[in-house]
Amino acid sequence: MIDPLYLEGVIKILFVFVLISAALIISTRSLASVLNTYTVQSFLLAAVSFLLYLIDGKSELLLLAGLTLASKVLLIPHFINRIEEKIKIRRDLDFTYLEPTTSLLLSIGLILLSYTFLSRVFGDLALSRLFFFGAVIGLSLTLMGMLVMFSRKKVITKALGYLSMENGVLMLGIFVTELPFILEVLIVIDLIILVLLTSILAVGLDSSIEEYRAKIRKLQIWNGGEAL
Amino acid sequence: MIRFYLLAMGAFLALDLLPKSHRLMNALASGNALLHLALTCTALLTLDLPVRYGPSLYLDHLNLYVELITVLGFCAAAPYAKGYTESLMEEGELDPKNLKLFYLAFNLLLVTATAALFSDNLALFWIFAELTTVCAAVLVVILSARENIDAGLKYVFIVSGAMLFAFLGLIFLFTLSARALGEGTLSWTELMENASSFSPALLLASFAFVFIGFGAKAGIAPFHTWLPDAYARAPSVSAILSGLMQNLGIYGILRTYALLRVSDSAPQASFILIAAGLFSIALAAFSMLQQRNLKRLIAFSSVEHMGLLLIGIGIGTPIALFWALFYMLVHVLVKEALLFAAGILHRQYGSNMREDMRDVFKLQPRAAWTLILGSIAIVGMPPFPLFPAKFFILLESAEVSPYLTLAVLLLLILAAAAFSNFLLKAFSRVTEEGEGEHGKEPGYRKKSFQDPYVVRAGMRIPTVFMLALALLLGLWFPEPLKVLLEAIVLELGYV
Amino acid sequence: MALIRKVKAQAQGRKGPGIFQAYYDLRKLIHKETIYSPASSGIMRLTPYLNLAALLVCSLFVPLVFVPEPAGGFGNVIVFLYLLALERFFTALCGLDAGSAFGGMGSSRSMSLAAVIEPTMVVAFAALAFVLKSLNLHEMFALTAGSILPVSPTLVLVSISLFIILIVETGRLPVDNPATHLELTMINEAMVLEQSGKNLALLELSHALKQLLLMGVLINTILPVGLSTEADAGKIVISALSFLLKAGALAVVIGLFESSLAKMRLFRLPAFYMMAFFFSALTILIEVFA
Amino acid sequence: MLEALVYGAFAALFSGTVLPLLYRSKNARKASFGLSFISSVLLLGFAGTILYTGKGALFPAISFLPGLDFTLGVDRLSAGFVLLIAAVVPGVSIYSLEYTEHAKSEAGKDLQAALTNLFILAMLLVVLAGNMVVFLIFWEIMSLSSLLLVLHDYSSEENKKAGFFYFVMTNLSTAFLFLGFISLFRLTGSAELGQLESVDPGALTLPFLCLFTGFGIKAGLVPFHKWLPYAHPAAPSGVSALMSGVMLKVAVYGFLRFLLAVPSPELWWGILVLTGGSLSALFGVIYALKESDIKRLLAYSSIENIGIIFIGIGLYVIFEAEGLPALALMSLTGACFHAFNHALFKSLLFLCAGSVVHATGTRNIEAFGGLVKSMPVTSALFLIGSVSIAALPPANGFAGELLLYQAFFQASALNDPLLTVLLVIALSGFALAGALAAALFVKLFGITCLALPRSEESRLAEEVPRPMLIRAAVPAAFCILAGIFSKQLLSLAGLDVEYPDLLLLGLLLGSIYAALFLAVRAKEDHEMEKRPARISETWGCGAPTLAPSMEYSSAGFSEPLVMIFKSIYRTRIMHRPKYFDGQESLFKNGNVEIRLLRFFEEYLYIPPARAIDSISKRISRLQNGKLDSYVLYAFLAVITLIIATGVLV
Repeated sequence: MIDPLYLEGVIKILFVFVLISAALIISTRSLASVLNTYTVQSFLLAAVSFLLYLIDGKSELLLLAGLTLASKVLLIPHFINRIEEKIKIRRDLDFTYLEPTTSLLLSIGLILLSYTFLSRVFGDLALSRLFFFGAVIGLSLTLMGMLVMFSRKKVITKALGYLSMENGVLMLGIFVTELPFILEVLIVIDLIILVLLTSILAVGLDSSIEEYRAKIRKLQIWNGGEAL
Repeated sequence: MIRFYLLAMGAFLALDLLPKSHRLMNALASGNALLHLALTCTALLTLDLPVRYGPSLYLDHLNLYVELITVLGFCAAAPYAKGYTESLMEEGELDPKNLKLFYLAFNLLLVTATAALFSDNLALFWIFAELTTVCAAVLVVILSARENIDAGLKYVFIVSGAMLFAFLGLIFLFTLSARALGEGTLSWTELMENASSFSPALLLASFAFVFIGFGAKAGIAPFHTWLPDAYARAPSVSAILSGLMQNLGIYGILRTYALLRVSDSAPQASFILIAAGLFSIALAAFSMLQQRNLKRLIAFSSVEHMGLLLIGIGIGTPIALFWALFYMLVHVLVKEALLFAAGILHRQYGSNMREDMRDVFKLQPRAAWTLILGSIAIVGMPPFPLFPAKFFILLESAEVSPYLTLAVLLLLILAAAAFSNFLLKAFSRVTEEGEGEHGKEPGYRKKSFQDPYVVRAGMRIPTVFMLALALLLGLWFPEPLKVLLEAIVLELGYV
Repeated sequence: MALIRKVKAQAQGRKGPGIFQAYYDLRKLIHKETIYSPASSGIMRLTPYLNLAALLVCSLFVPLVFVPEPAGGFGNVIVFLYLLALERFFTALCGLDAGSAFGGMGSSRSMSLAAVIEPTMVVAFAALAFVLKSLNLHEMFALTAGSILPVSPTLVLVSISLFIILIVETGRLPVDNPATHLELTMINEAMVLEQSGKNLALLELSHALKQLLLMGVLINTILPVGLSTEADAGKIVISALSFLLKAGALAVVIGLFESSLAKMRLFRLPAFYMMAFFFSALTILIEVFA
Repeated sequence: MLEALVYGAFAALFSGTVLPLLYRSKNARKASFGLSFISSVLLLGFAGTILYTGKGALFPAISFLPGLDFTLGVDRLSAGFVLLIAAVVPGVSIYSLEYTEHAKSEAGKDLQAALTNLFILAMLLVVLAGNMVVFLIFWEIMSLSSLLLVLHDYSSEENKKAGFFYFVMTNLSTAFLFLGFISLFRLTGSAELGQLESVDPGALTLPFLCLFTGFGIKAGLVPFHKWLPYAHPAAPSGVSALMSGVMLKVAVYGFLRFLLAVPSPELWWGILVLTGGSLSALFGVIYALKESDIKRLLAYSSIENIGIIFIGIGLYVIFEAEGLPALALMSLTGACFHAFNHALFKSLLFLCAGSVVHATGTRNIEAFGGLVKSMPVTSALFLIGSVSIAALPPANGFAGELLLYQAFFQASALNDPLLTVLLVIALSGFALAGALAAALFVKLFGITCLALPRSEESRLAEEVPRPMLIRAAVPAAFCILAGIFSKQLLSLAGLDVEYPDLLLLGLLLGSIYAALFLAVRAKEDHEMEKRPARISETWGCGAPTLAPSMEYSSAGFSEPLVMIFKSIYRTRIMHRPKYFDGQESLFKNGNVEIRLLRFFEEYLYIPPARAIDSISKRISRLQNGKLDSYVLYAFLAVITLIIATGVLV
């Protein structure tokens, strides 16, 4: 059995990495690297939940770690890869409204904001430092994901932004309270569906109508299937 | 229980995959809608509400009422859809192969909406709401033309993005309940029972987040931006159906606000609601003035009405709530009539733009009059029932501040002016004899506008029916409805 | 008015027509034939009678020789004013009727001037009503009757404005020149230009009557001495005589006033009226503040 | 019994509304107008008895909305206005019978017939409304139906403008009424209009202001009058008669209804109303003088008369506040009576104008002339109308103003000097307006009917068909009668005010007139054999014949007054040069026009409209179709919401 304090230290380090990954998603230009960063982020998340499981042996956390690993580290990135191959985009160069540097500055602001906000809101909730910190990271991660959504042009990148938002939500979930596992599953399902949909649409958006019809015909079965 | 329902529906949908003929598919769709209608009515009549079945199925007056509204919308939309999609396919705008997908999504939307409404568990509600978003998006992109996809993307991104915040709100709620009860829960009923013991601060925060999510679903400014594009670019039917989903958002907000009423943070919450409502009304009213596109106009007007609904909820007096609920129903009726008529005009002229409309009274007199009467109704003029609803909501709003009332009134004038302006400009264009060929306008490249587009009965009847129903409600307020609404008001803990 | 002409003539160093010239004119006119213009219409025929009728009714309102008990709303100031308005209205109409440019011009001008003088008149009579605390000319003058001097100093002010009104209403210099037939200057004459024969006679008559009535009001206001209140033969004779005297005096005054002035430009007149307005307003102010 | 009459009227009007829509035929239209005629007769009986007995009635309430009943009630005031409606309607309905047939399309005709009935019904119900909500409902329906009638010829550009403008203005007024009624509702806690005794006057300020604005807009009070001169020419003549004859009065009714419910009105209310009234009286008539479009001119004169009515109301409030009930009653009576009379003669005039326009095909006064020969009956009726609107005794226009004058003249009874001075100023304004109105109608009648035709149309004009004559004869008769029997009418209505007997006056006038006429005629007769009355040309300074172009034109007629009031008629010189080249160096041609500066529009209506327009442009630019910006908005909203929550917590 490892010393929890030590683990907490590790977790804190992971937090920092999570933030860095978010910053990378905001700023890097190459789609592939964005995707990889996202994968790393999800992996970090999984790791965090695993460590938490080590601290207080709640089986949900372990399951969660597994789920995250399965869905976000393996399935979704793989799928998006395929999409990226379909549509020949490698880079997402142009930013709207915000240049990377400014958006990085802004994201620092976001972290501060979510800190103050949560500290006001959780005033009488007495979370431990670690957990509170986690919540803050989660919220700011969500906001940063949104920032990605509007500052990047390509739909794929937006989708990734959305995904990282969702990571943030999950993180908050982990740290604020232990959600029933079913919730996690649900949100992940939802996630997968949305990713599918958006990416299909993305494919459609940058391909002429005709071939798009062909594509969507391939995909429509999924669509119905997934939604069930 | 809800699982059984889902199973049944799953079977139904599987069935839906089989048929080949359009007629059969449509029959299935309308059958489904009617089935739901029947179920709802029987539930309303027979059960002594509220009741719970199993862990997660919860029936009370409120969700049955909302379900009733939604299903009404579907029942009207189903026959309309037939005629509309047919003409779409004639035009070659809709790929016949997508037809099945269309109906799949149609039924699926209904099912998910129902499931969302009746699930007692907030999380389930949330996920099903998400699924409705997905289905609606599929309906929007059904033409798989570029701008449809664009609209669909906006819809998905904005709404789901906001919905994530709603999920944050749920997490907060869960935490609260965990703190209060030791064992966390997300079931409406349990939350309602001991909402009083929650910490107001966190409750308010969760409300704010939930509000973001469902506000986006309901098309509250500034999350409304998906709405006009979806309305304007999607085929009318899809517009209608995605419009119906707005009530889902309102429903969520209503319930969450009901949670807050017992705690100390009610005033802040109602402040948020009223502010958002006023903002929506203002934004919508101002942007309506510039619209040359009929469907966009209608879209903005539903943003405006959502704003008014929010105010009605936010005031927090029983009367206001009562009329706000009534408002929900009537708004759906009138709005559908308007959209139906707009769809007919779109078939006629191949465009929603005001410039392309010409000789409306000669070509589509019925649609024209439906539009006129519908606009009269939608701007809240008697004898249509939006008028008393408006009056009483404003009456209660004077409680908050007369200036609020004045502001709303003036903004409503703008909206009314926008409608009248549009109709005047669109309908008064008459071609005298000997006026030259109008080859330029896109509307006439599609059809020579001398010959009227034959409106199928399936499209005409629902249009007239909705309007007639609205008018009837304006002239006579049925007693059962009154009882139902009062029951809802009581259930939500308004006294 | 004959007297006025006389006085003017005297003042201008001529030997004017005899006092009764006006009556000679009337007799002559009555014996002349009537000529209508083809352009004209029933208005042309209707007006003279109507005017005279209106003014005869008016004359019941103004006590010249004695004050009867007010009955049936007779003597109501407003009715009085509006009867005059009626007369003016129809005169203006028949000015337009013949379709000659003169008539049009005349009626246009007179209506405009009337419009401008109207507030003055009303306020002046309102002032009377204020001072004498009644709406009824008879009651008013029943109040003033008998006293040598005006019962209230403010009445002097009122009578100044009344005097101006008299000038304006009867179309005398400097507002209008009754003797002229030069289109630039004439107002009243222009309107009756197309009238002839008996109709003209009637119009002239009503014109003179109007003048008489206004003079009566003025006189009764400024020096009501000798005005008797009950219908008793002796008194009536006295007051009649006194009235004749006073009227004569007033006529002389008017004559002198006229001949001492040149005709004003049309658009300088409002200023002239403002004077009258000022006086009557002043009266009311004094009445109110005192 | 009485109720039966009213219900009969409702039934008639309602069936008159639906009939033409169900059976689209000429007979149906005929029937519907016949029905409205019948209803008006019924109403006459009803209102007459109520007025006479003075016993109000409250009809059984129908449960209508949760927490609100549908109640109708009637008392003396409303009965008076019902009488007003019933007096105007017969003329209009017979008139429209003919007039409607000139509409473009069949559907248009049916619609006109139906809407006219609906319009009347709505006005009737507004007057009878028992509580605020019912009032508002029918108020809106009234506005709506009149709007659709204004838009009967929707293809013409100016009608569209007029309709839009009217719609916006009427919505504005409704909005203010909403606010006013809502605040009243808050104060009293009930929708009834009657119960204000318990409320302290201070709290009534907001309702008063709102209602004054709202009703003022609807009644066309300066400076909210601008919609009248647009809407009236656009509507069919029968409808314009209804609008300016009755609808404006309905607004007056609403205002009175409120004022009478107030136990002790405040002084400054009265002053405000009085000022508004005087202003509209003056501006209305002054603008009318300049106008050469006959219907627009009439619209302006409606503004003037509304002004007079509001002067009366203002006087009422002032005297009431100063505790002089007798005078208050007198001025109130004056106001109501003038409203009644104005309804009569204005509808008469509008109908005459309608037939003149119908006969000549133009609305421009300058083109008329000499109609007295081509259409004698119409001109005679027109003359009656003009006489009574110029307030000449013994016609009815005079009767109402007489009361107001009396009230003014007795202002000395007030013990507040400044107030008296104010009244004197108002009085002079009132008098000026009256005289100007007289001038105006000398001009209108003289130019329209007298002298030589100024255009081919008016030379070829011929008398309109009989129905259109009968209809106008009805209000004409009412005008004379209401004037002559004014004292009797008032005493019948149970209002005993100091008032001269115009009947006597009229009789006297008539008899003297007859006497004179006979005398002269007799004299002429025994001269006849000697010299017949000769017909000869007008003296045209020796010109052989008199050309119409030599006649005095309407513009020329009002010239002196324009000169006198030139400070009010501001003119502006518009200079629009055109050039051959972009550098504007080679002057090609251009036009310079001097047009009347429309004061109120340019300083009161246009600026806010512009502002709103630019704002809305700016806002609708936000919806730029880019997903990024949409998400950005959402993002910002989220941030603000988070901050807000943080602050609120």
